[in-house]
Amino acid sequence: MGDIILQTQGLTKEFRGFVAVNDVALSVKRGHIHALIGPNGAGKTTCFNLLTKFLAPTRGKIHFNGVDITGDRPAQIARRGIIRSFQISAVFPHLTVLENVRIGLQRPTGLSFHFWRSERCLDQLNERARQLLDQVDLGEFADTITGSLPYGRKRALEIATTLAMDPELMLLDEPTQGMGHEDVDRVTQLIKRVSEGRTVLMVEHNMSVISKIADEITVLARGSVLAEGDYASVSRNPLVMEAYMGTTQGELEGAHA
Amino acid sequence: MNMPALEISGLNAWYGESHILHGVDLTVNQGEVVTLLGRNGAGRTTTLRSILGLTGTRTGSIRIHGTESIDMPTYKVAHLGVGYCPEERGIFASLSCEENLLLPPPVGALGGGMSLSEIYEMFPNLLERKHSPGTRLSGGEQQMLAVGRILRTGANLLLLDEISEGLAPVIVQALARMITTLKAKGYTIVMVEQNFRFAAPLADRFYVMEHGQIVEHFDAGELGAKQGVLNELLGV
Amino acid sequence: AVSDDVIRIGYITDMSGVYADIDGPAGAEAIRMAIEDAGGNINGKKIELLIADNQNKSDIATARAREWFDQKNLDVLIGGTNSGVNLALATVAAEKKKPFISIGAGTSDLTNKQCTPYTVHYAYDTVAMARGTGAAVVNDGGKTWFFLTADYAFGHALERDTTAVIKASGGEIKGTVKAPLNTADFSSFLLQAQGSGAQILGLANAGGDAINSIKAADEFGITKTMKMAGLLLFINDIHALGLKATQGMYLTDGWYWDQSEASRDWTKKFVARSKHQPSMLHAADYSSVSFYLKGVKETGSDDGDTMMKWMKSNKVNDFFAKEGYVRQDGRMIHDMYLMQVKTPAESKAPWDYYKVLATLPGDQVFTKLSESTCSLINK
Amino acid sequence: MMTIFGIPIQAFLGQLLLGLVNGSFYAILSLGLAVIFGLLNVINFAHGALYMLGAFLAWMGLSYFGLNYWVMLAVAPILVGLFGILIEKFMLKHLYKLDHLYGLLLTFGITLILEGLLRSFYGVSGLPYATPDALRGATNLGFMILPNYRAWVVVASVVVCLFTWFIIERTRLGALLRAGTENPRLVEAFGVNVPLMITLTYGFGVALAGFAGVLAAPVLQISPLMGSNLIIVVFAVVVIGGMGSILGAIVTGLGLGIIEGLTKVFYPEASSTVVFIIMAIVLLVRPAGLFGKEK
Amino acid sequence: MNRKTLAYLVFLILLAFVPVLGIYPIFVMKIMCYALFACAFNLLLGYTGLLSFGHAAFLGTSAYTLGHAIKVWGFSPEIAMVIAVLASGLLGLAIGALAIKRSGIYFAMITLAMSQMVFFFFLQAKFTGGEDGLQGVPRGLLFGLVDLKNDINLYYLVLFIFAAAYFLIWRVVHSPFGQVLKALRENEARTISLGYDVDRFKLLAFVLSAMLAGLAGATKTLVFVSATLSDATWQMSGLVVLMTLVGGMGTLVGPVIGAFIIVLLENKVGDFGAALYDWTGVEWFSHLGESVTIVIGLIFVVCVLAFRKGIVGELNAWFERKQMERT
Ligand SMILES: Nc1ncnc2c1ncn2[C@@H]1O[C@H](COP(=O)(O)OP(=O)(O)OP(=O)(O)O)[C@@H](O)[C@H]1O
Ligand SMILES: Nc1ncnc2c1ncn2[C@@H]1O[C@H](COP(=O)(O)OP(=O)(O)OP(=O)(O)O)[C@@H](O)[C@H]1O
Ligand SMILES: [Mg+2]
Ligand SMILES: [Mg+2]
Repeated sequence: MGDIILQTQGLTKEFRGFVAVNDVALSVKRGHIHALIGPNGAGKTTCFNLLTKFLAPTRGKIHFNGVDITGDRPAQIARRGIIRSFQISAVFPHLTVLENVRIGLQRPTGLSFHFWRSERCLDQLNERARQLLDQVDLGEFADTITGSLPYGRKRALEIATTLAMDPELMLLDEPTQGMGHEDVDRVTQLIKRVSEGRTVLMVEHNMSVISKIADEITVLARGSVLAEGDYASVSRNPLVMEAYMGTTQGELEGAHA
Repeated sequence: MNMPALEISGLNAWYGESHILHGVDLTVNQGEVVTLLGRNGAGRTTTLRSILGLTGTRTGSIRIHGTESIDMPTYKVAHLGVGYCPEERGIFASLSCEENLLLPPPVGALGGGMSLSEIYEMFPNLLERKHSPGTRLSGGEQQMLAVGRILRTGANLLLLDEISEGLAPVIVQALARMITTLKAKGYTIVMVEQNFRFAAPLADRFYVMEHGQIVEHFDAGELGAKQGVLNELLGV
Repeated sequence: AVSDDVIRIGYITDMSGVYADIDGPAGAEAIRMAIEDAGGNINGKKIELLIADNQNKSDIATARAREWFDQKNLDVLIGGTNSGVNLALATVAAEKKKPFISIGAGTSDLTNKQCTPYTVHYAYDTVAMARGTGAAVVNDGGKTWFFLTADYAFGHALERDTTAVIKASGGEIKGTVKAPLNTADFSSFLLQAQGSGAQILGLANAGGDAINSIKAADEFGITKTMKMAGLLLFINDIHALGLKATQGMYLTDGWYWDQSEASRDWTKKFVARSKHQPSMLHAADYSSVSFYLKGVKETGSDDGDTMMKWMKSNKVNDFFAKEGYVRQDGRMIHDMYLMQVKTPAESKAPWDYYKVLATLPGDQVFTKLSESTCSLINK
Repeated sequence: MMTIFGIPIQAFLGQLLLGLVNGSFYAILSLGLAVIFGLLNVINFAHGALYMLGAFLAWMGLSYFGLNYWVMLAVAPILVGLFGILIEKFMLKHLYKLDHLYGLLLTFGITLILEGLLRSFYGVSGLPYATPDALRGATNLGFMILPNYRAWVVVASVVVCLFTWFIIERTRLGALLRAGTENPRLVEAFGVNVPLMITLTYGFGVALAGFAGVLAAPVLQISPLMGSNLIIVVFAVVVIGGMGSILGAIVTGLGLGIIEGLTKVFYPEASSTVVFIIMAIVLLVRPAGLFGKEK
Repeated sequence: MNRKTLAYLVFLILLAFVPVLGIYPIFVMKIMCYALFACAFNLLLGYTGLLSFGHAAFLGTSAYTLGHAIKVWGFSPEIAMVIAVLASGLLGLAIGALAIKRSGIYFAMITLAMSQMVFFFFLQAKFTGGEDGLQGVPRGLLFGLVDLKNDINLYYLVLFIFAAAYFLIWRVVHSPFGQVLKALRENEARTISLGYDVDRFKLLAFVLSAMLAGLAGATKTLVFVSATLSDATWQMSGLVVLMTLVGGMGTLVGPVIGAFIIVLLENKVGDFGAALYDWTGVEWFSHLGESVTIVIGLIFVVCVLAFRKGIVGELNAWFERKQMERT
């Protein structure tokens, strides 16, 4: 059991009778990069929202390191070491890039309620912050206002901020979405790099990314799990091809014959 | 009547900051059935949505029956005779099945459109569930509902996003028949499809998308020839 | 001597708020009238009038007053409506040692707990209103009372004072209900009043509350079984409600435009220029300023102490007050009148609203010196 | 004679009924707010002022044009509605992209202007409005004498509320509205002129306020301040009910009217605060409000 | 940055010379009180993104508390001051705890309702004197030495309080706590996902704001030696929103300028009207003095529609544009 870091049983979410996530049993192995794929509207983001308690599950349980965290509040989940990124970029646009990361670093310091202290007392964190920024090659942007960064960079910054929490489990929602080729490759490499010593659960549409870095894949469709396994097995699973890649070799021929 | 029903050129579209479509060009002639193929996230849904101005900012040109619509408010676009069946189906939870069916006002460019009874005839399941709340319907029924309700409006340019998805083979066949009839009636249809087997026999022409651009384009006839490319673009 | 050769009169009242109708802009008009009738100047010393809206906020009023005293060296301050504001102004005037003539304030604190050597409380106060009505009505046979009281200091004071005289004159209190300020619908309270079986419904409230309760009383036919006694009503309220709803009602007033020939003449002139029917306050505005200017003329000085001395040792005799005099504690003593509202039939002309039932001698309706808690009184 | 909590049952029933009367006003007003909020996501602070405007229009109609109560009962809401449409078209419209709070602030400003204007023209002691002849007098219900007009108020408002409920829950127009609240973009994609729909909805919502105003005219003194005192209570009602269902707004409105009425009997001093106290309690046990939908 | 501090110093020195310059001190004190009130409010709206529509409750609470503490309990001004601020802080804790359960518009409505409740309490409570208000509050001796009856002494006390509070607010904004508030305002969901218990931060911000508003109320009572209901009305709550809006929310100086303008308007709108009347000859203007609410309402509408950044905000934007052009 020790090597299963996150496990869900019968996880279900209904919106006014509409079932977005349906009886999902997910189990993520420690140290893996676990990909969650599926068509638009399959329930991937909703899953993330359930895991991080941004939405309350209608039914089902969530275990993290064997502990039942179904009842926790979002902030608690985060403090347990489950940190997420968002599908639509989530940075603090009016803060500088450095400050963005520092917000992440600041929490454990316990300074956060000190309204009488000067923010200079946070400078001690700058060094670590810069390290993180270098990890995602944002070093030279440290002092620019985040809002003015190109989109790809923002996604990278988001990852850096997430790393600042030194999470045990990272949840990334479409980290490469809306990026050009070169950005995609950079971020892919980045994820690979930062996944050392952590577990990553990511939503991704871009198959090339997944095939490169995913150890384990879960396919969602219409809210329920369709298939699980490594890339090879999943991509060969006819069900998946049916629902996701759309078709299979054989039928392609059949179609025009 | 030789003017194309839909003519898109140099279309760019964004969701907030993410730039999804990078210069899409495609043309659909009157009475044609055209299929958009492509991997997940390629940008096909976004293409359909941006025709109706449902994305964020968009630039380029979209001519519907010759009318430039890039600057039109969404509801005007619909009245150029466009019917849209969204990927997520967009069934309204607070409306009963029949209310959902009757919701879209007629945009009758081609006049008429199907009658309620014709539609129930085509999808008998809906008749049984007509009083239950829209989202209480099964995925398949919701899909039928989503298609059915735009057939009523008399729109003659239909944008169908993965209508075959999650439907039982019988229904899928029904849909296939429906599309053939519609085609015969002179409807113009743009389909986004994952289910190649469903799309292949119906479509006159195919477009393939990748990373928000059209990367391939061929007629039904060339299907065999293009197979290799398709495997490489869509396949595994 | 007249300071900087100008006699400056400051007038601070509610120009736009809830009390604007009973005093407000028309009050300013009344004062201008007084100044003109005094000839615009006294022995060649110009008379100047400064006006400000207190917006019913003490801070705005006091700030303005201080500014006037400190920078425009104001000689006398006239306080319009709003008790709170007037109490605040009284302290300022006292600090600056200048006369403060309060017209529109109801609170009797001005001449009791919070009296100052420089305050003159000119027109009326809640005690007089309460006692006048209370005593007179009991004598008129209204022995059993039920109070509808506005649930704050002012309402409590009215109730307390009235209750005292009612008991004294042998009446009894059947009950009382405290209604919060700005209650929209009084019907529920009125049913309770009706249930009590008292003869008289005492309205210990003012303004909108009084108006809405009277309206509801009429609607629920309370007036069939009980008579109403308004403890602080102005003629403008009666006008707003119309005679149908108010007929037969008792109330006390310090002045009525139709009470004498002189009053009628003055009213004619006043209405002509202000396009506004005068209330007791407008008359008092005019009367008080005239009184003050008379003093300046006689003493030839607008010095604060001189004028206070003069005002406390001379009598007011005009259309507003007969033989009125300012007491040690600053209370201007003059007769008040018990009115009954006419029926629509009895009312001949517009604003012909009151029957004067009785004249209430000033030395009886106002707080007696013996009862006064004012520190200035050497008992 | 039988008694409840020490007061005779007759009186008790009477008080219940009176509570219901006030409840009817709460119901119409909170209903209007709910309808507007549903589609515009704007809390319409001006609702109280427009209610007041309705009452004033009734009075003006009578005194300037000799239009009687019944005419104005129809005309005033329409005028108020039109006024609302202007507000939406020329002001609110430009705020949808922004934080909803701006809608609140704008309507707050409009409230001040409306109150200020009417105040500078008509003063504040208020204007009387005679009960229409048809509804003069009172009926003896055995346990109380109920003025016919009060009875009419309850009937009228319940009818209007149910009518509104019917429109929204049972007609095609209502279907469009509900769909619009769920997913405006898609409804627009079907060729429905949603912006227009929004404008009209706002117009209708405030027309309800205007209607309530006319209803109130004979009961209360018509004064520029009659709205602002009421609206804050109605806000509390809305928080208690939660912006969930149309029916929710109606039920909460009536219910709180009754509760307030009873407070006037058992502890009058608190009758002005009881609603706020209930609000506090509800927030503690059910933050989303009694009928609130969002998580 | 350095130029800023310099500007502040100059401004401070100017203020210090006000009594000497013969500018009317009471008026300046009033402005400082409201400016402080607005700054306190802005800490919430501008830096936490919470619109409280009931801040008058805190102004009123401390105003009455201070009055009562001095007049009835006979405390010295400084002690009374502390008591008053704590009182409004406690009220802030109570109201805040309720209000932060909902966000956005609901938050505004709840704070409004709660403050209305507080208003009714003050209206009915014995010690406030109902509509008469608490009058003739003695200013007393500060620390038993400085006689505050002397306007000049009082002036410097108020100036000190104002400066100190302003500094505190600046400090809060530029503190680790302030950083979290900024983050919270810009992207609440993200802040939560980083493990911050945002409700606790909101609450602390609310209480701080309440206490500072309280400080303003207490000071105001010292200046005007009276506390009245108008301090606790919803109109007052609206006024402080306007001050912040006009000056520019989310800027430190904005509220100060806003307060200055609004107070000036409140006191002098009549004179403005008269002037406009002389200038334009439009009859209506001469009655402007009697319709302050209309003017305030108009400003509200204009600000919301056309002028959302407020004066300071617009200026900043203008400077930035200039910067752009230069580079
Ligand atoms: N708050 C909500 N209320 C109602 N329905 C919702 C809500 N959030 C999501 N849904 C529905 O749940 C389904 C799953 O949504 P979700 O965002 O999880 O899809 P997804 O797999 O993330 O798709 P994408 O790849 O486009 O992000 C969709 O049909 C969506 O419409
Ligand atoms: N609301 C949204 N906000 C931001 N990005 C979005 C949104 N909806 C879709 N996207 C992104 O836009 C890209 C294209 O999405 P789109 O839905 O067009 O893909 P698709 O071609 O329809 O594939 P499929 O529908 O099979 O997932 C994807 O990366 C998707 O994540
Ligand atoms: Mg998603
Ligand atoms: Mg799609």
